[in-house]
Amino acid sequence: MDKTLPDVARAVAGITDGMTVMIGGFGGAGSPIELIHALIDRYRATGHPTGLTVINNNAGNGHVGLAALIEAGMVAKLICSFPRSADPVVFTEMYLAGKIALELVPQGTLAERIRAGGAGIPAFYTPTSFGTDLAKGKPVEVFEGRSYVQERWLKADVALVKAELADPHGNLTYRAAARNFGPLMCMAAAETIVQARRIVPPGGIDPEHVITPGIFVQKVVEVPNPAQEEDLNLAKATYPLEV
Amino acid sequence: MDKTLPDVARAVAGITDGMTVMIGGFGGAGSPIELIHALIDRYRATGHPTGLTVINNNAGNGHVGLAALIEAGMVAKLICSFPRSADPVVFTEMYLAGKIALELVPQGTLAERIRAGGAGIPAFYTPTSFGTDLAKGKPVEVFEGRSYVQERWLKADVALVKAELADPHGNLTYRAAARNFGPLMCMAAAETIVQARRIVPPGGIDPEHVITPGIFVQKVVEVPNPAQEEDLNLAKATYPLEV
Amino acid sequence: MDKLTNNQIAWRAAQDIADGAYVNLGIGFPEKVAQFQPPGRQAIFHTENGILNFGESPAKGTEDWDVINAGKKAVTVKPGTSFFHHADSFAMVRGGHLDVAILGAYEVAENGDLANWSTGPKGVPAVGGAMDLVHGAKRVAVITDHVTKDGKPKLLQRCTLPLTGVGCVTRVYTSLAVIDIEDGRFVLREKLPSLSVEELQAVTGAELFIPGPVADLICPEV
Amino acid sequence: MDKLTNNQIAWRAAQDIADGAYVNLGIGFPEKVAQFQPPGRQAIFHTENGILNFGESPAKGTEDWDVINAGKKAVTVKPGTSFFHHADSFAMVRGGHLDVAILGAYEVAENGDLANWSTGPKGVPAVGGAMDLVHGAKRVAVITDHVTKDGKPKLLQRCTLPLTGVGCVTRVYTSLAVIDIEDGRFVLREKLPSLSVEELQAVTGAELFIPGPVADLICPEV
Repeated sequence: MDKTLPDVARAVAGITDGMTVMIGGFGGAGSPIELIHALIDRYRATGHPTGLTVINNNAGNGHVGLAALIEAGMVAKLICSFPRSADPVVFTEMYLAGKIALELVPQGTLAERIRAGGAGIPAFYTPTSFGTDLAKGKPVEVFEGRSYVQERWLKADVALVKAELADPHGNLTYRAAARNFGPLMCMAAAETIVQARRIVPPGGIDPEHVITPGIFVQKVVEVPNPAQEEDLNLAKATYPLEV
Repeated sequence: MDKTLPDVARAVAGITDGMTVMIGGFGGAGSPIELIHALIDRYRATGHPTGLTVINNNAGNGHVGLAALIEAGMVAKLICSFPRSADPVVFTEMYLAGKIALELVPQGTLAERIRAGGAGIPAFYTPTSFGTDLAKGKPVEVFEGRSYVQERWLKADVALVKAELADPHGNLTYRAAARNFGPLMCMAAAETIVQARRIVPPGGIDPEHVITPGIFVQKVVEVPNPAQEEDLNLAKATYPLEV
Repeated sequence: MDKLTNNQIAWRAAQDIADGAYVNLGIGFPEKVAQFQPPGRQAIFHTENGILNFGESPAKGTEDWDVINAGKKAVTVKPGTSFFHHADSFAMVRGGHLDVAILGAYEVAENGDLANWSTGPKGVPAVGGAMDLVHGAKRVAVITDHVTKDGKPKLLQRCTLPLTGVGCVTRVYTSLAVIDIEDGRFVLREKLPSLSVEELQAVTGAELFIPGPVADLICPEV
Repeated sequence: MDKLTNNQIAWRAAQDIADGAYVNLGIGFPEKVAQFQPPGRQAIFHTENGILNFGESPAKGTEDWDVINAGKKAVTVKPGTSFFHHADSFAMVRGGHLDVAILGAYEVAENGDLANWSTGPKGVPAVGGAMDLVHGAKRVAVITDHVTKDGKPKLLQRCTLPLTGVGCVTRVYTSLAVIDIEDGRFVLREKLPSLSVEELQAVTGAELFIPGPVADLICPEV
């Protein structure tokens, strides 16, 4: 059982045009920058993948990571809760120009829909968004005197997730609030690709401390010094990075 | 913020007749024996609480813990997935004599209904039990060509849970597969009462290793050397324990 | 017209938070409430991106960008902090485990409706966790200027902007008053002493009911 | 009539488990399958009470009763083991993350229906995780004696006992044969060499189809 791969380029090599890709992170925390950049590299070299549907909480910040993926023209549709950031110019301009579609989902519903996708729950009811524009067209049902909106699961072809530790089985830990959507997206994608700061041998993670059990992970690549989106943006970096 | 109490008697003092009580554990692993026995002590002293609805995966084993609670006549109804054990005589006799009601729920549905209760999800759809006797009377809906059964959330007035470490905020860890239903039941009860092997100061549990955040816990009591149901049964113990 | 500063509105809202309460503060202005916890009371703050019981902002230059709040600002870890994923975080929200959520508002209506996520079809819409919070927390309060920048009422009979939630707000802390929402009506509880009820009514878009005494809304300089 | 032992049936089922497969074994007889993993292949065993990648039974007297399988038997921890709660565990099951579930059966029908949890209204019913497993795992196989203790077929046109799941079983390993379920029919793949097709058909409650070659079912003494 060895799910490790030698580099990020090989990790993302199977992502093809039109796929739905979940990308972990809340703002910069947990954003798998190196996996995203590897995907951009491939697009610049081959013209693929393109026409992606991306699921992330946000829409990128500045000109690195998810924002750079969008800026490269690879994303046809974004499913997110909050497409604003300190510097949201990339998404904003493309959205207002009609070059990218947006499905806006309340954050808790987004999280629960992804979990539902991973847990085999095709639909569930939530009070969230009842009576609002975001519930339009969705079935409503009353339980115990209160109205709830029916929401559907979200699944993906691929998830790109940033972890702290990984072992060859794909067992993962995360770092602080970089955990956010990672454990959910690992569950909901047909293929979960993880960049971990460190790969340890089996047994290197205490079974009590595993956050994502390996069954939810297909590929693991070590990225020892991952970039943090906030640091790149403070340095006004754009991708491809100037060197 | 100090949720600790000095002893198990005080911890269970607020449980009254007719309440719904979730009890953690899968067989003996995670069974909060001392909290259950404290409840039996109160019943023997005062005649209360009685007429309880208990939610547990099983129906007790031998004549200690949950089995002793049932044997004392305190439980009117049991909601569980598997009321069999090495020595299920207590439940079996009372059930066949019509002295206790049973709602049988598939194990994964039981877990998900409890999580739903804790997560504010009044209903969800699952493929589990479709076309079987356990789906009778439940709404069925087709999603993406497959049939699913609608299941409702489960909530409780009180949860009794066994943890490994706790801090005064109610942050918890568990021990191995004794975790099982504990984290879910903590979420789904109006009042969660925890017996922990050790209470540590705030900060004594690494924030990365907290399994149940304190927001889900109301009362914590230290039980330094908790009994294990299997050991009691190997010793053919009955409760009240001979001393 | 006298009015409270944003700090004073936040201070007033903080006075209603009980010791040991679990609290979520909306991003931006509501975050200020955390600074004004009364002495001897300790609220536990939740941020929907997966931290419970976080601490104050770190000194500039010492930020850990994996320890942030929902507004993506750096916060700190304290004894008793826990980390968790987004589904668990919104289980806390949706499951009714938070005692209070304090949010900003574009508009609040006398029926408790709140509009705080969209100013209409122009621009990029963004909702974040607001729609979850308004139907999740046991008590949903709003802090806001009493009127818009151009002087129009923000407290209305019905919201005109897209709703965040239906009938969810129970108390509004404004720059002029503290108003409860009960049975579909604005009930005046406190107002600036320098302000008459008539003056307050003139800048409020729905009728103010006064079933009991109206206390003076007096806040320290903070 | 020759027949395989339970160990041999378990051995045969184990041969179809790929290296790296995630596998759940039902309590009781199916647990034996774990003993017969072919050399060079390593399956990862899941137990629904919250352990992934558990190891063999510990020596008697060294049991840790917090490290048990779904049958409440003590197991062990290995490098790469993880613990998780029941909702996560059944997310693995229901979410289609298990490659194989191998279960026992009272009856299996040619339409893939399985009955393995209730022998009728008498006694105490118990279902456990079986109903989740049959609709969750990518492949659901059954291991069973070909006939009941009093010689009646367990493979039937339609189940007579309460169902565990509808149309869920795709392969049955019996004491006499290996039979796939395809398009609502029993398809014979392997049979004991000492047994004629007619003899096998005589103890099977529905028609056996033979669209291709039938291999000899030969198992070592295990």
